Amino acid sequence: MSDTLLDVRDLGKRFGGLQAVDGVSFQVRSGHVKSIIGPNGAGKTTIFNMVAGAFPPSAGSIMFQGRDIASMPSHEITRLGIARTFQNVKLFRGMSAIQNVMVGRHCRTRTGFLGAALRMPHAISEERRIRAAALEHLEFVGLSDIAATDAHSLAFGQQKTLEIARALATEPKLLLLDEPAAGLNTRETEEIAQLICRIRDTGVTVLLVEHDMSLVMNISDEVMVLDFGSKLAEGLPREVQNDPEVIRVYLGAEYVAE
Amino acid sequence: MSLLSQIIQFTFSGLANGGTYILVALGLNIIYNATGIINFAQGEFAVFGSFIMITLCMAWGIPAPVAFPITVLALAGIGALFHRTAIAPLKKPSVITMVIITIGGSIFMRGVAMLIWGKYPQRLDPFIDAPPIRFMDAIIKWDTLLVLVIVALVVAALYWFFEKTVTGKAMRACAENREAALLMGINVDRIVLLSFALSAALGAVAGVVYTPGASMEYGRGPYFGLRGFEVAIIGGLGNSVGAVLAGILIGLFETFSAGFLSPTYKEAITLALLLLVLFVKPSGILGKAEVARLKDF
Amino acid sequence: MDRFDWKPFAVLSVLLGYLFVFGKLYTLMLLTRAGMYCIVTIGMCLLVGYAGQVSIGHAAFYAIGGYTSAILTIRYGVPLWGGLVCAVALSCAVAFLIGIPTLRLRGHYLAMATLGFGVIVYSLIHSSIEFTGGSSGISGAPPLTLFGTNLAEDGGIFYFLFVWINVAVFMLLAGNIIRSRPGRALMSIHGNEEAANAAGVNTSAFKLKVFVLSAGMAAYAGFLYVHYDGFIGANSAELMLSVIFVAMVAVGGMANLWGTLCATVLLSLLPEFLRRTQKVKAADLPDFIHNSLGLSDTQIFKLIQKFQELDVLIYGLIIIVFMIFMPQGIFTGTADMFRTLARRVRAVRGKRRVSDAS
Amino acid sequence: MLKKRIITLGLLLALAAFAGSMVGCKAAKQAREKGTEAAKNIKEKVGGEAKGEAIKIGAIFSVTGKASFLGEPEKKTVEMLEEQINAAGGINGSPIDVIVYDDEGDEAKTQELAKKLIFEDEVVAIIGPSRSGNTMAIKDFMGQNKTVLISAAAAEAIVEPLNPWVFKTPQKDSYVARHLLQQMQDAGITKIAVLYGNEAFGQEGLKQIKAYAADHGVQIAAELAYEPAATEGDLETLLTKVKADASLQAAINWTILPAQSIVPKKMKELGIKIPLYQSHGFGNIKYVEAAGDAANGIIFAGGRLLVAHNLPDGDPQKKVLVDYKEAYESRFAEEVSTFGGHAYDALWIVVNAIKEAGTDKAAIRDAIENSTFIGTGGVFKFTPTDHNGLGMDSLSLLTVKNGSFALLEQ
Repeated sequence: MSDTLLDVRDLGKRFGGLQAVDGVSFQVRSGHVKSIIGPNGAGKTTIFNMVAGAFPPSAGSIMFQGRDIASMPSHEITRLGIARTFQNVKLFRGMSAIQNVMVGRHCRTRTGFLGAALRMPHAISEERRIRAAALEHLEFVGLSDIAATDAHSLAFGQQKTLEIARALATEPKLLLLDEPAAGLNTRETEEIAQLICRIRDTGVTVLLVEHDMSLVMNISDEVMVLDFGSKLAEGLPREVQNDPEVIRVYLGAEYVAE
Repeated sequence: MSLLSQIIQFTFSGLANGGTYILVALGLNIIYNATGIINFAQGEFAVFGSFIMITLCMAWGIPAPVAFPITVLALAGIGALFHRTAIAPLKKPSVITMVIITIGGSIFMRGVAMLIWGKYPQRLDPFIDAPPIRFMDAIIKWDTLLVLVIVALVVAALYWFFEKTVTGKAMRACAENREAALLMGINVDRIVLLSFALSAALGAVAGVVYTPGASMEYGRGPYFGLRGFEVAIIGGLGNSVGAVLAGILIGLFETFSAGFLSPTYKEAITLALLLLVLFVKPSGILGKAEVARLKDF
Repeated sequence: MDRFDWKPFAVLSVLLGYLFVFGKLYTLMLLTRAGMYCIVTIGMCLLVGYAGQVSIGHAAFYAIGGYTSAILTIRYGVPLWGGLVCAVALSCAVAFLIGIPTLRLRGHYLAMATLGFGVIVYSLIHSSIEFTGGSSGISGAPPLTLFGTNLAEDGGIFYFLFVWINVAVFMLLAGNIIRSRPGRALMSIHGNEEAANAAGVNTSAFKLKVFVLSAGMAAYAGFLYVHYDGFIGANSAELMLSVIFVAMVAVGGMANLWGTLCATVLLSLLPEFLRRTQKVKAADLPDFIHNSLGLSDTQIFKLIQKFQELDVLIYGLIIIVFMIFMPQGIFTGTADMFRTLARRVRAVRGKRRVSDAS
Repeated sequence: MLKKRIITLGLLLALAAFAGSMVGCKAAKQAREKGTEAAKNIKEKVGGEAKGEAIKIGAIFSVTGKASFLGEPEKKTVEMLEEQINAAGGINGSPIDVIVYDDEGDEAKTQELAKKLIFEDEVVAIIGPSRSGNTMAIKDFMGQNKTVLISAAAAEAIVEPLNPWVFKTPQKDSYVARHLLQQMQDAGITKIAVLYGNEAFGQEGLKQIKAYAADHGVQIAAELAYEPAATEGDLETLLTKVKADASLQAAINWTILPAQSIVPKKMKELGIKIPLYQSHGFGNIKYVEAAGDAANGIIFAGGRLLVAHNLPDGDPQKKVLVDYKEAYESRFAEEVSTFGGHAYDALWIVVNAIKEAGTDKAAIRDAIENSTFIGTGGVFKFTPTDHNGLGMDSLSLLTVKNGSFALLEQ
């Protein structure tokens, strides 16, 4: 139990009349890559949003390193060590690639308005450290050559990678990736897979929502399947792949009958 | 004059004011639904409508029933022109750009109104020149009743337009989901143009119903605009039923607070009401929270 | 890119030095007022341009600053620096209280709420006759003195210098802010609030901070205003002034400090340019105009009057034209224009060379 | 390292520029002073005396903006007078140059323009502004810079407390209030409602009525303010309150806003029968026209300009009033208003003082303080303590008869 990083219990979310997530429980273990899969509208992103603090759950608890983060504001959750990316990329308009990553350093730095305005010595040295760290993260994801380019003029694949770099800059213990391969071609998907593995190798735990099955099955240590807001199956990739219920949901009832 | 007759008197002048606000707010809503823009020049449409009506009736001696439709058509044209010259050339405007540009439009139109109609208030004769109705001690002008009828008719006509006609339905579809409407083959650009024309025409009606027996001056636009915003927001941006209810509410609230409290702080009091609604329920009295979340950018 | 850029400051100091020595007094007075507006708009630029939070009510803070200091120094004999501290503190406190609920709103809702706040403050100032003097305003505020010199003396050339040194300092500080951690936080809020939150930025706190900061700067400008003129009236809280402040930031190109500075100076001088026509008198017009148009003095007077009133109209027009044709702002916009022009010229020359060669 | 050096350099440059400009400023100031001296020398050499050199008089009026109905006739009047005076040979042979600026009713603008007039145009005196608020904005400033200001605005606060450099031509508000209250006392009215526009003029009016009401045995039962932007509906609401109190015997409406025409109309509509009194702000025939029938019977106190032709021939003001009225009306094809008259008086007072004392600012001030002048507003008798110079008799009770102004027959 000691290496359980995230412990979600009976999580539920209701939007008006719609029960988007209904009593889902799962754990993420330190150093693992865990994937959540399921058809569209199964509640994957909703779970992500609750873990990341975008909105509070209607029911249940989310324990991160033994602390309940269920109704914490999202910037505090980020500071505790959970970072995320978005399904449809959300970079900062009008800022360069490196500036985007530098924003990620925000929660690990302290300079305020006064210090910045007066260019206090500590502010200057901190600024230097932020820049160096941001460059390192860009290098890590392989984008150091486009550091000064405006983020919105990057290619789509680069934008997705940049968003991961920004998330990494917050020094997360747990990284939530929301469909990192969506909209990418095979080569780019392969690169993302490698990147995720390298991230895991640095000791960061990854929670992944993804539609691309080969990606999920290749890199996951554990997979959870959602359908209509509740958990359908959970286990090693191979076990889940052979689960008749999962096959029914994914491939249709007739395949099971065969 | 007993308290009761005072209440009756206040109720009627409140309703008459409220009717004008409703029309301005409905105009705001139509443009908001079609484009997501709040048109800060909406009040100027009312001023123009009123002035054109005054010119037609008082200077040219055209009878009111004829002048009225001419005014409305003229304003529809001005609305379309406003869209074509100030709004359409923008590709991907931000909220701030739109706010500034419509404010610029409102300043410009105010300048034009001052140039054409001068700085002194202008008068419009009452539509119905008959002795007013006396009810207890309260005096109710025929024009007030006429205004209420016109407002009710316009609201009904709008309802019919949006529910029953193809164009109206297309406009609603546009409001719901622009991309989808585009895919359905609806000419979104034309719908937006139409919504500006319609909204300006509503502004014209607002200006016309405000003026009989009263007067209009070039600087009144921001006042109409401000009341229109209050009503639109309290009713829930884009929500027509809400606008009607909020219009009545604001009209009455305004008159009663002026009548029984102090008229000096009337402005502050009504605006404080607006702030209260914004802070407690920004989606307005009838709006749904999710709608507000989706619509703001 | 993120390096301190000293060039505009050098240009500014040379320009100011030149104006200070050779500028006409009236020009300096207009520029003094423009400088006060600059202090407001630099704060607004951080709030509206960088953090993306519209406020159509900032004249209220400007007025609160001015009135607070005026009332304290005139009625209660508080020294000037005390007036300054109270003015800025009160304005910041009001901004803090009003900011907490207001800044939860976005887009048009935020615009409407700040507008409502501005109009309420105006109406309170205007109606509280005993306290604020109503529409007669308050006069008799002591002039600003520094090291024993009355800055407002001699029409206020030293005030001009003082205000503009202030502007330069604020430009420097604001520039420092946007080039570092808090500045990036503001820009990230404008870029995408949800993502900013996810990246660890406490967006509501930063919005509130920058709102309070800009309110404090507006109050400081109001303080400078009241001890320059010795007078403050309800006009200083008017809706139109708030609108003009936002327009200045927008015309400057939103997230662009130097653009905002230029736009502020240009837009505050604009009515003055438009007024140049006003000195024309009917009698000054050459006779042939009277004869050829067959108009009487009165008619000509009216005609001239009409054209003089065009300034409102032209003001509106300029705002629209800028927003349509230079949405990127006066600075970048002009630079882009020159670049395209240069490219065209080069292209034409290139063609000519080609045709010459053939 | 480089960054640090650049910053230091930039700061040094700024400092240097600052120091340089400080030095430059002194030099420039000296140059300016020398320049004017040189110009004076040249003038003296060329013309012997400064003969033919125009005497500059400044004027600030609200020609556009909310108070344009004040500033417009004032500007026209001043321009007309300038021509007349110059055609008649100017002041002792020197033409006058009246520099008219428009403050748009904005106080900050008034400040700028006053500075411009004093420091750049170097005028010998200023007339205007049109509005009380704008006048108050520069009252202290004029004293600090020792230049005469003759305001065309009414509020008592302009001359009380006294500023040695500030005068005004319109009759005092208190005179108007006392005239009206006296009339009420004579008519046996004891209980009234006061309506007033919530702007400088109206607020000042209320103050004066309150100050003198008790002396005339009049009780103010209701004080009803309305905003400058008040709509017809707002006024209807207010008047409903007047109607609700049956014990009221009269109402005063004190404002310069269009409400002066709306209030009588609404009273007629609501069937309120008590007499309506208005302030001297009603002295513009346009308000009578806008009110239509309802204007008949309104009592107000105003200058005699409005009834110039009806005055008895022995009236000392008659000639001045008729001349001005006819000149103005024939030239501008519109009816004269008392506001233009205030500017008329102001300019003539300055011109007379210059005639007597020359162009020295202090001499002009002293000359005005000891002058008498028969103007449109009345017979002015200025003293060092009375900077308005008018008495109660400068006003008459007027009324509206068949759509035009008439003397109220007692």
